[in-house]
Amino acid sequence: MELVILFSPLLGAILSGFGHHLYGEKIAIYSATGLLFLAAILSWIIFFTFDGKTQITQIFTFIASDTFVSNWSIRLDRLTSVMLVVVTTVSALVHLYSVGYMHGDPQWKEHESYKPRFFAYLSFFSFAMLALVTSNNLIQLFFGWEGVGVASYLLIGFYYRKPSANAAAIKAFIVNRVGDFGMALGIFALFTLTGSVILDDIFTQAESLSQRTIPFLWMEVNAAELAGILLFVGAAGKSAQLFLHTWLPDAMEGPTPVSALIHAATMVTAGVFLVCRMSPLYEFAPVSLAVITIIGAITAIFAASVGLVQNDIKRVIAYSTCSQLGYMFAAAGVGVYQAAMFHLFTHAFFKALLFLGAGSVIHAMHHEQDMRNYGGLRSKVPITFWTMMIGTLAITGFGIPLTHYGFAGFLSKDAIVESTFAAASETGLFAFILLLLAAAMTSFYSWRLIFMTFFGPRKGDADTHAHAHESPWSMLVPLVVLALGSVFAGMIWYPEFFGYQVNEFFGPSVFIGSENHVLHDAHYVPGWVKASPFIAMVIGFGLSWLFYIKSPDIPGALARSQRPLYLFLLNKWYFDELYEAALVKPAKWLGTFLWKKGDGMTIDGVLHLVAKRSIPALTQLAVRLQSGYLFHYALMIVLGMGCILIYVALFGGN
Amino acid sequence: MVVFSRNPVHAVLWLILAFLSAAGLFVIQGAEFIAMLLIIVYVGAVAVLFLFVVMMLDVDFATLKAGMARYIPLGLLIGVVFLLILGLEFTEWSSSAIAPEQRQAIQPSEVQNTVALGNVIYTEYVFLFQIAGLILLVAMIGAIVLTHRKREGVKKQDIVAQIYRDSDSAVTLEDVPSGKGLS
Amino acid sequence: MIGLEHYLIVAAVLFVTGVFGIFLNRKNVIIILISIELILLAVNINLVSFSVYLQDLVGQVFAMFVLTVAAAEAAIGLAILVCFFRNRKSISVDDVSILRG
Amino acid sequence: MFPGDLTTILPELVLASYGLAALIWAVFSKTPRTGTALIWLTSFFLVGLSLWIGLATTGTKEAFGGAFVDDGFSRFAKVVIVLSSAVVLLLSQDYLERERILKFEFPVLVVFAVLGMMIMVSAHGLMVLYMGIELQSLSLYVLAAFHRNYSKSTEAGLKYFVLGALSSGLLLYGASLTYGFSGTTLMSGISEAIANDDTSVGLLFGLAFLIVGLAFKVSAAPFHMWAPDVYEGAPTPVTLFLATAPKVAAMVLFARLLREAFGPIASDWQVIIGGIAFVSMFLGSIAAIGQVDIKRLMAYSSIAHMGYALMGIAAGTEQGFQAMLLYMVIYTVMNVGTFAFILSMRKGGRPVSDIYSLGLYSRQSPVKAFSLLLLLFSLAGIVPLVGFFAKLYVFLAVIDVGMYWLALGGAIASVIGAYYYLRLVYFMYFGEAGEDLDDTMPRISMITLVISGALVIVGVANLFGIIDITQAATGMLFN
Repeated sequence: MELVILFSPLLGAILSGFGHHLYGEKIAIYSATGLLFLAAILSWIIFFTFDGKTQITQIFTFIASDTFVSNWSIRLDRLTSVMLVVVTTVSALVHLYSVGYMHGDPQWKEHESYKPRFFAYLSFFSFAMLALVTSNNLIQLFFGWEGVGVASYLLIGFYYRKPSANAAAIKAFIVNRVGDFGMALGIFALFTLTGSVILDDIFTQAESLSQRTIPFLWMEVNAAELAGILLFVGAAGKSAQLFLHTWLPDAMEGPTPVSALIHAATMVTAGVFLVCRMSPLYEFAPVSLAVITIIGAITAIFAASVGLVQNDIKRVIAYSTCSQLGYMFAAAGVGVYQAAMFHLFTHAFFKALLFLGAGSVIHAMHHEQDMRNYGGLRSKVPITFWTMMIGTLAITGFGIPLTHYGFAGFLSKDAIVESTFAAASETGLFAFILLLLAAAMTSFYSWRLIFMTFFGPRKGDADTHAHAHESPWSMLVPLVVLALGSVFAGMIWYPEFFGYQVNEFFGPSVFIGSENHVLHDAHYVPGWVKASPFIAMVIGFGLSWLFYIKSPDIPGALARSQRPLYLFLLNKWYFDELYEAALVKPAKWLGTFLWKKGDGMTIDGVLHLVAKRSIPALTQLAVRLQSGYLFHYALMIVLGMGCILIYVALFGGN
Repeated sequence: MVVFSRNPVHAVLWLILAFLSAAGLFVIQGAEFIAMLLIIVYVGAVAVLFLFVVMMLDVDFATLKAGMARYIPLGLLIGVVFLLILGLEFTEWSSSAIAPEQRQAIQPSEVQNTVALGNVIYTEYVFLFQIAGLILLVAMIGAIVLTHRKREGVKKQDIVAQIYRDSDSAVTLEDVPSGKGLS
Repeated sequence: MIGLEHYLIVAAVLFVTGVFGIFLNRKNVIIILISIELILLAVNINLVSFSVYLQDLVGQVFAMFVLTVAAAEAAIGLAILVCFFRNRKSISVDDVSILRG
Repeated sequence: MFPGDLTTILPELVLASYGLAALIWAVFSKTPRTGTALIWLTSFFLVGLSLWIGLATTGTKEAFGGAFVDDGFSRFAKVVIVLSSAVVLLLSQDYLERERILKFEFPVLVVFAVLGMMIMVSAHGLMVLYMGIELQSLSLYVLAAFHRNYSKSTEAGLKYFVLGALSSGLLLYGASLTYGFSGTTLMSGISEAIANDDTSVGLLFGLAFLIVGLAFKVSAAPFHMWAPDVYEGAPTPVTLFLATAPKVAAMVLFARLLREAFGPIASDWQVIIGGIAFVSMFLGSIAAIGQVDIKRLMAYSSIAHMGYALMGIAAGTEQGFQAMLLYMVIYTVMNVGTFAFILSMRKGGRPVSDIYSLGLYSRQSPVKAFSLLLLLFSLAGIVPLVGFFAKLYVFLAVIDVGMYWLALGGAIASVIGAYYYLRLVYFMYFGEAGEDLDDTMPRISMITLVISGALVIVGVANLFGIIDITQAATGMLFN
């Protein structure tokens, strides 16, 4: 059954990508979609019937040299089964949605065939993602990891006639490569330390690793910490955490279904999945966990604050994604991997719903994406409106405080907030405060989106509004299905993911250290803590209502009176601009560098510096050296030889 | 002098002198065969080849004025460093203690140098000898490929064509109509 | 008495001179070819000296092959040079610089 | 005389005889298309020869007093060299004919170069090593200048010759010092002499000179300067030839010399080789970014790749050498495939090689563009193509011996290097549409391109099954 799930998307990709010449576009598209639905149904069956024991299915041997064995195999445990459901369900619905959405895309001319290609990419992406989540060793995981990277490159750059889409695709790819580099180093480190890349082998040695130190760069570091941090760099790249987040908002240049699939529900959660998967390692690496918590919390608040002022409907949701991922990392960081997985699970429903809903709005408005040109769309697209409402209620965490009745996000987000409080450590408290603030902001920008889009007077081009229309059924069905999930997913599975059944449910797939009681403590936090996210949500809602319904001139006035702050947020904390300034005025380089360092942005700065300044300069130098003159070449040889001679004369001969 | 001469002809002559001196050194050391070879091959063939090409290329030497002075300091610096390194080494050469045991072809005392060399070349080192032959062949092919040109319009004797020439193809009979001639 | 080291130093000087000829010379490719011959000569002196020092013929055999190859190399080098001259009408080293970057 | 010795060198003898016979036949034949016929004949002969070498013999045999050795390591390299040369010959035919430089000397020179390489990989003494290198190099000098009426080609030949001769001189000087130290030219003897007593500075100098000479042959930085110019100037088939078989031969020779002759002082050369590898990887990756000529770009690319392969040697372990062999095989496959495409780049009948002419090639010919994309991704080392595994193995090897700085540098360089391959892909898929390339790709190139494109992805399954073979091959060297 797992095999069918894993390979049916691949089959779909092949059928759609290569076969459409043979039997036409329609069949190609429907076969890909049908195969994914098959995978989704089977995944749900596995999810319900899974007995909690880890099963490993061998497929074939990849590489086997004496020291290094790597099989392609499927590891099926609870984490995998959850991810299978998330990936295949969202992917299947996105496929269905794309049938309607991609129809008559204005980027292409009448006769051009682009749909099969799109579906092939989508299916290929799903396959890579499934390979990632089912992997039993780090090499296969890395394969899936790179596979989703390639697929997302193709999908983001799908509108390849748009230069901005190309730039975004390349940016995503490069930034991800940086993360992957860390990831690869992490895998190497684990392989060197444990002599294996198979997960179980690593897990059994995890404890002993925490007692070893290895030299890294110029210092001695704890082995488990090193591996943990390096892997987290990879996770942060893929999950768009701070410093490596810059690609995610730009990636919205891709078609909207892509955003829903990749940037909401699947690829970006791979990082969270990795951290949960490696929980036996992280449990022995407290510093890494602290780093994860801090980065996660900062990302949550950073992205939420930027989301407050964005005007592009998709960018709002993109920053929201970034922020929600920060929540998940924060939860994993305090050692409650279950809560992270819970939020991952519910988030998949409502974030995909929001993206697809936004896509539906964009579709209705003839590819207008600026919310300032929306308004009053409630009556034009009623189904979209209601489903979006549900999604918003879910993401803002609407429910009845102190009970377990509420929308999906209510349960999972509260679980995270409570866990951070229960962690009772400095980092936990830090995360708790930031996450509460972020919850208020989440509520604010989510409602802002709803109010600006569906309420108030119609703004922008009147003609566009006149032609606005509800989307076809193939786009609405996924919305409705996801809306159901957004309402009920939290309530139905609360006991399993976070409640009294949590330990039986996850079984051995998540490892909890013997001193880690956070999960237990989280259920006994004071009442005000449990209620606080709800209160934050209400405050955010109230402000939003005040700003955008009651007296719509407040935002403008506020933006004028608090102009620096407004611009700061609008320009995403000036990430790009500061950097540009550093380029234009190299004299200010040092100052900016220090400033960035103060702000903890050194990584980003250095990266850009390397990519944009020093490499071209070095290239110039190398090209200049290649002067074309024989004597320069000979001189080079002689100089090189001189260096070696001096070396052997001084240090040679032991 | 070899290197610094402006006129390549002079440079070649200096080269010949260097080779002759080296040959002298070889004779002093008792390696007569190599010495003779050096004189015959280098002075007799290679140097002449160089001279020949120098003459043939007919370069306008006036344009080849040296522009070396600028680089001499740098060159000297490197040269001194190199010589120091090498000199440091060679003021006292030390061979491995087991070097004498490892010799593959011990110089026999009873026969002459040339005879001894001939003995090993055609026995132990025949493989290398054959490769050397191939290298020379490649050099020959290379030189021909690169420089040989078939000149158009040069009259050559083509023996096969002459032999196979027969009366049918050589002589054609034409009826010449009166008053018109052959065009 | 002339010892091994003296021969080696002569060879080293010749060798360095030859290397010099290649990169100090800016004007004439023929000089470069001649410099290469000098380097090979230095090698030969080395080999023969060692051969005599060790009372072993291998060095002389080696020297002989080096000599052969040097002759072949000279022939090829000059052939390439002639070709180059036909195309470019010059043998100045400065002109051997179309290919660069 | 030495009947046993002669059977050991039988493949070389057969090839030499074939070369001579072919030469005589071609000189006296009257048919106008001698060159074409000879190319086909020669490549079939080479394919047969490689099969024979690969299948017929096993075990280790020495000949000529230990100066020549026929073992698994050399046989593996020979099969790769001979086979790739055969493919190169087949690919060349169309290009040479169009450029009107298809003379019968071309295949003959290739045959002699291949012979030189076979001798190189079997060399077990400094003299054989030198003669092999020279036989190969002299043929290659001539081939580089083969387009003799084209000034770039002759300039390439001249540069290659001058610098090559210089490096041979350095190599020889090193050989003479080594001989002076150990009293023998046999690798086994040298290592015995080293193991027997303390190393002298003279021997270390000899080692340094030998390394420089060989580093030149594999075009590792900073002895690489000839490569870009020669690659660009030489006729494209020759560039392809230069980029594949001689690299394999020199690399294998390098490994054998360092291991078998200088094994006892491994700690000395490991650092030097590691340094050279480091510089090569970075220089190759960085300088390639500035290139607009695809042949030049491939030159820098090969410099970088030699850096990675040298990493395997720098590790100095069996695993490292195995990784190096594997790397060279994968490198050869990828390069042959890529050049099969470059060979057929033409506009209006003239060969072109600037990368802008690739603009939107994917529209014109999706299958070929996709194959090329796979090859380029593989060259960049992107998962899950075989190029990634090649790198993975060398990285593992150096990590295993604790040279973390080298692995780290390699990883960084590969990230930088990915950029210019991606740029090529960018031009193919999103670039400015210009004048289309001529659609005259000969079938043989097309097949080679598509097959090698498929290989880099299919090969992932178990890397063509060559891991075991390379392991067996290097095992022989280490016992």
